[in-house]
Amino acid sequence: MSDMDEMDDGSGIVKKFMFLNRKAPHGTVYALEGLEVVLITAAFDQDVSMVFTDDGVYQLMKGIDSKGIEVKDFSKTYRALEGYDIEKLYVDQKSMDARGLTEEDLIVDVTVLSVDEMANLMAEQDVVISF
Amino acid sequence: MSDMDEMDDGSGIVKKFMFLNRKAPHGTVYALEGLEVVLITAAFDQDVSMVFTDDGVYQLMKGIDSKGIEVKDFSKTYRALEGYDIEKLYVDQKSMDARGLTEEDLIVDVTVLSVDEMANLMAEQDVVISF
Amino acid sequence: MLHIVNKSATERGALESCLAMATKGSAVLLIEDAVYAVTNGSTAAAKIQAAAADLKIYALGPDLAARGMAGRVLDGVNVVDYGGFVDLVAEHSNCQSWL
Amino acid sequence: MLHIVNKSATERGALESCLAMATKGSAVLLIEDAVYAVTNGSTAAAKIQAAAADLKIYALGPDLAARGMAGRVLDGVNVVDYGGFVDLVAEHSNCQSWL
Amino acid sequence: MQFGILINEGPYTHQASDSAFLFARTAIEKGHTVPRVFFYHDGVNNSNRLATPPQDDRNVSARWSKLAAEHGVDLVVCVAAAQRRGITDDVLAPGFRISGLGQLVEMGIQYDRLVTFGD
Amino acid sequence: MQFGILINEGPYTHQASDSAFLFARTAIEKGHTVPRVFFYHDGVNNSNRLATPPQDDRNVSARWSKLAAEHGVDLVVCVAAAQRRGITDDVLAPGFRISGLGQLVEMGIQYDRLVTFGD
Repeated sequence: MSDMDEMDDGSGIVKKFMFLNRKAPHGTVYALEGLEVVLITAAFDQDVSMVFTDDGVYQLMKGIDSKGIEVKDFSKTYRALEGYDIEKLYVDQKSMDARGLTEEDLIVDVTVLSVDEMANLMAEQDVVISF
Repeated sequence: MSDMDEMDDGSGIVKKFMFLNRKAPHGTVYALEGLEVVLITAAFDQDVSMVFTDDGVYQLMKGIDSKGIEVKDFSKTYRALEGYDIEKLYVDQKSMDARGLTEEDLIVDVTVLSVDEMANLMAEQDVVISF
Repeated sequence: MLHIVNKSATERGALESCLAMATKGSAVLLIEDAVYAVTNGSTAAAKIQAAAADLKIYALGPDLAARGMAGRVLDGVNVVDYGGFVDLVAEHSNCQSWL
Repeated sequence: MLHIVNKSATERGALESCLAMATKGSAVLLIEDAVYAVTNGSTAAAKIQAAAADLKIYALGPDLAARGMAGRVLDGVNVVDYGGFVDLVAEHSNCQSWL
Repeated sequence: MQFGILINEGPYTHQASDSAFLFARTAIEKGHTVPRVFFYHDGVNNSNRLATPPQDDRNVSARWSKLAAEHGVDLVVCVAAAQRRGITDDVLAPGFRISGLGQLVEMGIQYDRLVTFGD
Repeated sequence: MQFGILINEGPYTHQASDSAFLFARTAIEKGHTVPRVFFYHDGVNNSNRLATPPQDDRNVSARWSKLAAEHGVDLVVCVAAAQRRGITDDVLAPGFRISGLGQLVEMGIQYDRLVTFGD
């Protein structure tokens, strides 16, 4: 994540970007490589929302210790998002309930949305990228 | 599939190999590349069973026409299996029912098994490879 | 909004998540292994037909044909070719692929 | 026989297919994203606990820890490390990975 | 209309790569433009010119190269994803170039639509 | 005991490749042998020596090469799968070789166990 400084495509356009995270961490690389895209998008001063639904809510679990599988623990990056002005983090209530999770279990503060609220948020985006 | 002639590892051992096909064709390459392994295994004079369960039953559909997606149609290979002495083809009754399919819909003759029969067949194998 | 689903509904949860979040009047296009969901007798058939009341359901014809399913499409589902896929993306102001 | 499952039960059908086909006395080892199934409050928890009557259920500890789930494992599930994984493969005459 | 395309999976293993190609070619045939395709995750493997599939099968990197040459499509391979997976300038097919994720974000900002193909 | 290992997915994208490595290394540590690992489907991409992951991350092809050198593990990449995906002798890391599917079948016939890692 070397090029996270301020970037500009010259157009001055600000679009609403939603990043939809539906996959668990570690089993596949999408969560990790998805974070890299989110950070770059914020560096372009775009209006960024991160949404966690389905198994994506597992990305935010507290207490992750990945030493035993010999891969990087990137879960602390979620706590650093605020420093890059990425403050709109949403999780899906239904996905949390289905996994027995509450906000207390998560490593960052999030806004919990119902399915309908989530659907409306998605519908008003300019660009939705799913990982 | 160039090396399908008679092969021999020199040991004279014959083991029971089961190939478990659980995935639909075309969406992923596993069905196609799995067939290549099955043919080679038969060339080693091993005791080969092919099992189709879950979305794997879709591999055997009649009437496949893949010209529109510009990939090879390999479904005729299933009809050629008999020529390589691969005659044990099993499909899972429950998977067929769940997809609204009957034996009439399939491109080859198969033996339809219940879940229990399938479970027993699997348990008696020496090697199970899943695609 | 156009929702694009490419996973088999019997193997993955993508279609169900999509249908739960698609707002009234949205379009849902099924491609690749997702097209099995719109065939007669599929487990997802009832869900698709219920969803068709509020959503426009499309399926990619070349993917149906490649799976031997061209003649088994549920009533109420619109079959399109790649040209129709392009038109759907152009006609909707945004799209989301349920990977 | 040892059955190995590596997919999340909320996203894929592998665990359900495995449990349906595992004969009495078989072992089922959950690794990678499959370990979520043996945690308290998971959708699959009831299924796992019912299956544990006839099957021996194992989960890979390093994969639980990597997912923040080390402290949430259901009663009746045996947590093993990679050494235990190797032992399970050695102890059973054959194994099947539910990819 | 300008379409950006994001491809997240490699050739042959997932149909995503095929679907993306047929979508791009059709969009161009219908008079739209596809100024750039971005290859991320395993998608970077689509750019490998060393691939020699069977003669009766499609050649994924070669057909992208041809589309790029004929219609000026900019084929951008993510540098970070490429480094992890061993895609370097040495193995790149004609028309592909390696660059940063900013090129993907620009597609989202500047083009009318961004369509993702993946697993 | 002799364990054969079949790897069906590439590095980084799926954990399968990591799980297989940790299983193989642990089996050897416990006194078993792993005479051969077979790389099929996208698994062939594990053999690419051009990969340069970030310094704080694992190097998948390099650690297989090291295990092979230290413990005589035969790392076999399927030729047909490799040709589709652009893996040639030119990009192969030390200890890997390209050969046919017969090498996989032999593992099933000759070894005590065959364990598959994939998606």
